[in-house]
Amino acid sequence: MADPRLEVIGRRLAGVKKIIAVSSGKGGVGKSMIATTLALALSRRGYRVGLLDLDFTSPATHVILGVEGLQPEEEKGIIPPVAHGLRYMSIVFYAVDEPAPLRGAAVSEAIIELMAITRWGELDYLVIDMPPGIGDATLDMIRLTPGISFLAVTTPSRVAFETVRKLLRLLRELEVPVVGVVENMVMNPSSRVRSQVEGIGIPYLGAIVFDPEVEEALGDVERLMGTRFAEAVGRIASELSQQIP
Amino acid sequence: MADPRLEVIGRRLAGVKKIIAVSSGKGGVGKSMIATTLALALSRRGYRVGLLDLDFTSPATHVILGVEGLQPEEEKGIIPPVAHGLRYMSIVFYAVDEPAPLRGAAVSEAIIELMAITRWGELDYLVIDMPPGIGDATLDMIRLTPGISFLAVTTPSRVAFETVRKLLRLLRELEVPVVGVVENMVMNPSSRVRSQVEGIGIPYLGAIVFDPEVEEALGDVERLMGTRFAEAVGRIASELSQQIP
Amino acid sequence: MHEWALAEGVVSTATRIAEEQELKEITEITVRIGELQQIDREILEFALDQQRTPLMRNAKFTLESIPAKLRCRVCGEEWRFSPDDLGEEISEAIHFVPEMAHVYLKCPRCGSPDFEVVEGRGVWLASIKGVKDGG
Amino acid sequence: MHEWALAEGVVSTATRIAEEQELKEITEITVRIGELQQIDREILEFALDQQRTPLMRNAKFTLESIPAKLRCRVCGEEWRFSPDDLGEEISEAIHFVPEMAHVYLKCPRCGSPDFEVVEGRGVWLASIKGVKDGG
Ligand SMILES: Nc1ncnc2c1ncn2[C@@H]1O[C@H](COP(=O)(O)OP(=O)(O)O)[C@@H](O)[C@H]1O
Ligand SMILES: Nc1ncnc2c1ncn2[C@@H]1O[C@H](COP(=O)(O)OP(=O)(O)O)[C@@H](O)[C@H]1O
Ligand SMILES: [Mg+2]
Ligand SMILES: [Mg+2]
Ligand SMILES: [Mg+2]
Ligand SMILES: [Mg+2]
Ligand code: NI
Ligand code: NI
Ligand SMILES: [Zn+2]
Ligand SMILES: [Zn+2]
Repeated sequence: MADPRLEVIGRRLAGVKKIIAVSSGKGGVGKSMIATTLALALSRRGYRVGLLDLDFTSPATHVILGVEGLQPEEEKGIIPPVAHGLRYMSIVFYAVDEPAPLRGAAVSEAIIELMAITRWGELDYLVIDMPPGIGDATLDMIRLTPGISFLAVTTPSRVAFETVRKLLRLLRELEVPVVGVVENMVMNPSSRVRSQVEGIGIPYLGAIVFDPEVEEALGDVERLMGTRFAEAVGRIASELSQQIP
Repeated sequence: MADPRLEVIGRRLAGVKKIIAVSSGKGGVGKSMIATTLALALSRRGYRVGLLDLDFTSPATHVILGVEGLQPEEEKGIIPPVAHGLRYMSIVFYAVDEPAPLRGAAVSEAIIELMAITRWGELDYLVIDMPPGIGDATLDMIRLTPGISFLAVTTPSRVAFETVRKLLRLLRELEVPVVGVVENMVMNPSSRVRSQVEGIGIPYLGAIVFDPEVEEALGDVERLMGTRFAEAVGRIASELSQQIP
Repeated sequence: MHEWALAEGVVSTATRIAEEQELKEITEITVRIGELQQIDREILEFALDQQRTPLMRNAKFTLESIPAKLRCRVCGEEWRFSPDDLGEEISEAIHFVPEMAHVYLKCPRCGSPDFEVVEGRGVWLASIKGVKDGG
Repeated sequence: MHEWALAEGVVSTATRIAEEQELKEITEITVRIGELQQIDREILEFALDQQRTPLMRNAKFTLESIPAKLRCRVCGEEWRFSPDDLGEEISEAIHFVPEMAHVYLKCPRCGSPDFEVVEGRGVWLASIKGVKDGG
């Protein structure tokens, strides 16, 4: 018995130039905020951008984007709806706001299903908001999307950076490209994380300040894009888009 | 074929009066900090306390406790080593500081194994530091430990509270007791979370301020227990221990 | 009609396997359809037919339905999935992402969402028959 | 000697099943040992023997070893686990928590830690034989 889904995932992503998985060993470091804002920032720089929320047990990008009532179109697969200029895909289209008690095996199946049926079309960037940790979602994306690269998010905290260091080590061993590390929620600037990141030979993409306005801007994209947070993410977007023009 | 491990888990926990799983739909809300500090606070109030770190892909309690070189003893199973007065069990005893790329199914197996072989002995409290989300670890602990109750951690953020609300809904549907909700990292006091929690009929155990000293106290238990953070957690410990004397 | 996307997978998997086995013609393709996903058989057949490659020009598509069997991890109960009493939206959700079963279905005995799909998930290429190259 | 804890599980599972089947005596208990866990057979046998209940006073314990077969999810490679070249600490880790295999072992072909343990994990109660109550 062969699983026909595995055969078409590559084809679904054939029109996507660059896949960036926003990831961290740790939860709560700002992956969802950064993934969403990065996607928006790239889109506003004229690129065609998709945003895929793969954090099935605690999806957050729909809250950040403030979207409701969106549904994919069904046409030879499913076509992601457009939200604030992004081709957007999230499990909330199906789980609505019910709890999603999914074991890893179910997460894995659901990811494969979505990757097999979603037609992204032509994109310059597909930004993926990953769940925390190194589990089914991370291992599946590495396995199923050979062109993927990772953007790792940490905070200045030692507990956060420790887990990110482990993620980076794993990615290096597997020869998965890492576009760089972002240090988020910085309150007291320090070069500790930067020097550790550079010490292991990975680009440090910048620090993002802790910005109390972020909370108020949840669900309001215009307001979000006016924050200092978005400004900092925008600089990272510019840098990334120079790497891959 | 029968799995002999499932038969003894109940017996391993027979001497434990109360099991508290510190949990959240979300990562980075302070589960590990609160679980560790709560365990220490209960211990200093004279209770016999165990601490079990079940966040296998990003364990953090050993960093918070500042323990190194500990190993369980092997005697008719494994006996957790004592760390700062706590009977302490973590996957880092086996994974050391290597990345642990575990799918959910492997997490589940490892949890069952640890629960089957760890001899906790007599405890007043077993505090469990859970991984984020509603996945294998949460479902297994609900399934395998009928006496478990949950303490849910949120931050004031809407993205955090949304995922906690889903966790609470699931626990209610499954009739799993919830000792209450803790609101962590509060910067601007507000009653929004409190009233929502009380609105769904769950005890609000209190707010913990965002305390910049926490980061400096990582790995230094004496210093940690002197912070405002620990003071707030101590009040929650006192309240909980009145519920279950 | 997202069945098209799954059919596409079946056709390209069959093609790859035929090449590996050096078949010059595929005569039969057997597809197993798990009932959890509530695939529309006719649409799937249509999609398969439309996507035939020259190699499978005359192939017969045989579709087998596999009932969805679920087993509770908490209490051990086994039961069959029946889509009858689900609303339109829930049916749709499970149709696209069968794991949404864990969001909307519960064990009929103990109420847990912690069950396994023992059988009857997904669309599978069960087997192909064909004529060997040079044979 | 954490084998004691696993043996305890075997003995109490056998007891439960014997009660369910209304056996008045257990004559044989067959235990399957996955080699991934590197269980010490003699210690396990000793632990089983020490924990005999009256119901299994004369039971024979049959221990079967199952080689550990691993399969890579990335490249499909299948291989056998061999503990030979692992250090003491790594062996110990896998002995207590077999999933530590994903931390320390890699696919010999592609280097991935993303493999399945197809066979040979854990200690299982394979079967019991006995004499029926009133039989
Ligand atoms: N730079 C920042 N300044 C202030 N708050 C932030 C910042 N980055 C993230 N947050 C907040 O932190 C919390 C966690 O962010 P989130 O993106 O959900 O993390 P993750 O996806 O890693 O779990 C959210 O409440 C979010 O609004
Ligand atoms: N009340 C607090 N004040 C300041 N920092 C905190 C507080 N609670 C937690 N932290 C910090 O927040 C980060 C996440 O905490 P952690 O306990 O690891 O969260 P989780 O276990 O939920 O992922 C850590 O860097 C921790 O030191
Ligand atoms: Mg997130
Ligand atoms: Mg934690
Ligand atoms: Mg439809
Ligand atoms: Mg030993
Ligand atoms: Ni369809
Ligand atoms: Ni042992
Ligand atoms: Zn059940
Ligand atoms: Zn491999």
